[in-house]
Amino acid sequence: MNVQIKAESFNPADAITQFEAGITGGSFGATASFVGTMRDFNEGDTVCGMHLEHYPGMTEKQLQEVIDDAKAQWDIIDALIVHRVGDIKPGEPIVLTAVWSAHRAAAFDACRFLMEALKSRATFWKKETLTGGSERWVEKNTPG
Amino acid sequence: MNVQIKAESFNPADAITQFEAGITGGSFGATASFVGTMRDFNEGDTVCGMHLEHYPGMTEKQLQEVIDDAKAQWDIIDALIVHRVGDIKPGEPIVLTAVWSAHRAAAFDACRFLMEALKSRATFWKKETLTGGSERWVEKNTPG
Amino acid sequence: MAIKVKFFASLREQRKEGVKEVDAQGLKSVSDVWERATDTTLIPANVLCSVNLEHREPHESVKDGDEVAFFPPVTGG
Amino acid sequence: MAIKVKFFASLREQRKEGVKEVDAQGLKSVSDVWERATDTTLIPANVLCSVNLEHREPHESVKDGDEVAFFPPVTGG
Repeated sequence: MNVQIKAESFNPADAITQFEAGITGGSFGATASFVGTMRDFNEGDTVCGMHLEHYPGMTEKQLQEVIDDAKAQWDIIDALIVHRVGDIKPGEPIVLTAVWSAHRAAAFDACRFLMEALKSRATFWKKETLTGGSERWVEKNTPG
Repeated sequence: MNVQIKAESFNPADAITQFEAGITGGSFGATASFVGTMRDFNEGDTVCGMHLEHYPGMTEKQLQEVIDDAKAQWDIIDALIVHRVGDIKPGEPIVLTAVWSAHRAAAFDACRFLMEALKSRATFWKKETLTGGSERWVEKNTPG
Repeated sequence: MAIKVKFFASLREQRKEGVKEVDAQGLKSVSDVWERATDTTLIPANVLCSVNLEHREPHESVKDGDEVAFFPPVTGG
Repeated sequence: MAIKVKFFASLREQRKEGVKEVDAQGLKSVSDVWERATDTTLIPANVLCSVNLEHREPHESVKDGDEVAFFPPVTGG
């Protein structure tokens, strides 16, 4: 599956290894990947936890469209997006994007495109829990 | 170790996992990585194997300089370069570059910089074995 | 003759409701759905809309059986 | 009084030698080392040079005890 929504913590290295097992060895020369991990600080505050909400059905469809757009724009062999939902702790991975291609430029470009496109387009919403237990919805994404 | 030269096949996912274990969890929000894998074709020919030669001492020093340059240029937390030498088969990883940072732009930029810089600067030389057993030194690197 | 309405994230919390159905009778646009579902007239500027899992603007049309959703700016990744 | 000379990759194969020592007496530049080590006068345009693990140009100086290397364009990554 090119798009995977995970309700439990996932291991990006395992996700890449498993997905790559389905791609013909020797066909790709380049793999670019990106992992977004939950930090323990944001906008000057210590963050203890996060809840990630999504729109089941719509979110998966949008992520598949983002991958289709990347395939239309660059000469890539395959691509993977994994995204967490639910309760997340600092240090846990939130998102993984990975691209396999023959040459490195396409992999680098498309992997970055996947991240920027999913951040701006896909229906995910983050709520942070601060020290003391107060909660706040994240109002806008960090710039690239 | 920020720079690792491997005489035997390595697993990029394991190398990232092991290196990341030494970085404080929650401090980084972004990890960008790139893996160069040996393909089974190059310049129109089927390639059965490759030998990678390096200049022990000089190569490691150059790769460390490349990492130091990345650290001077971008706000990154840590970086890793792993590079194979010796006899390599199609489908085996040749090189891994990975960068950890607070925000994604620095990770993407620095990871790509590591790859481009090591390809142009570090003393590695590739010799390909073609079908039939004939060998040829690779004369120049593929463009980015 | 119904339209399913969904609210997400802070909007869901503020409204204390995530899913509801409204009578489709007389509803022509996304705006009309918002008015019937919330008893308020204007969709706030920072509220995004979708119809059947596709982003849509407030003036765009709806029909019986559609799923219409309202949500704040996205913050994934 | 010696300079260690190394050849790599295709250059090593062509010359059928990887490492040798040359008498440092009278050698002032990387070019001088090439001449003594190879019995040829000009460093080919596509041959790169290093002195003590740092890239150097043919006109740059050498001294007793240095390690001087000659190699083709790099093709790693």
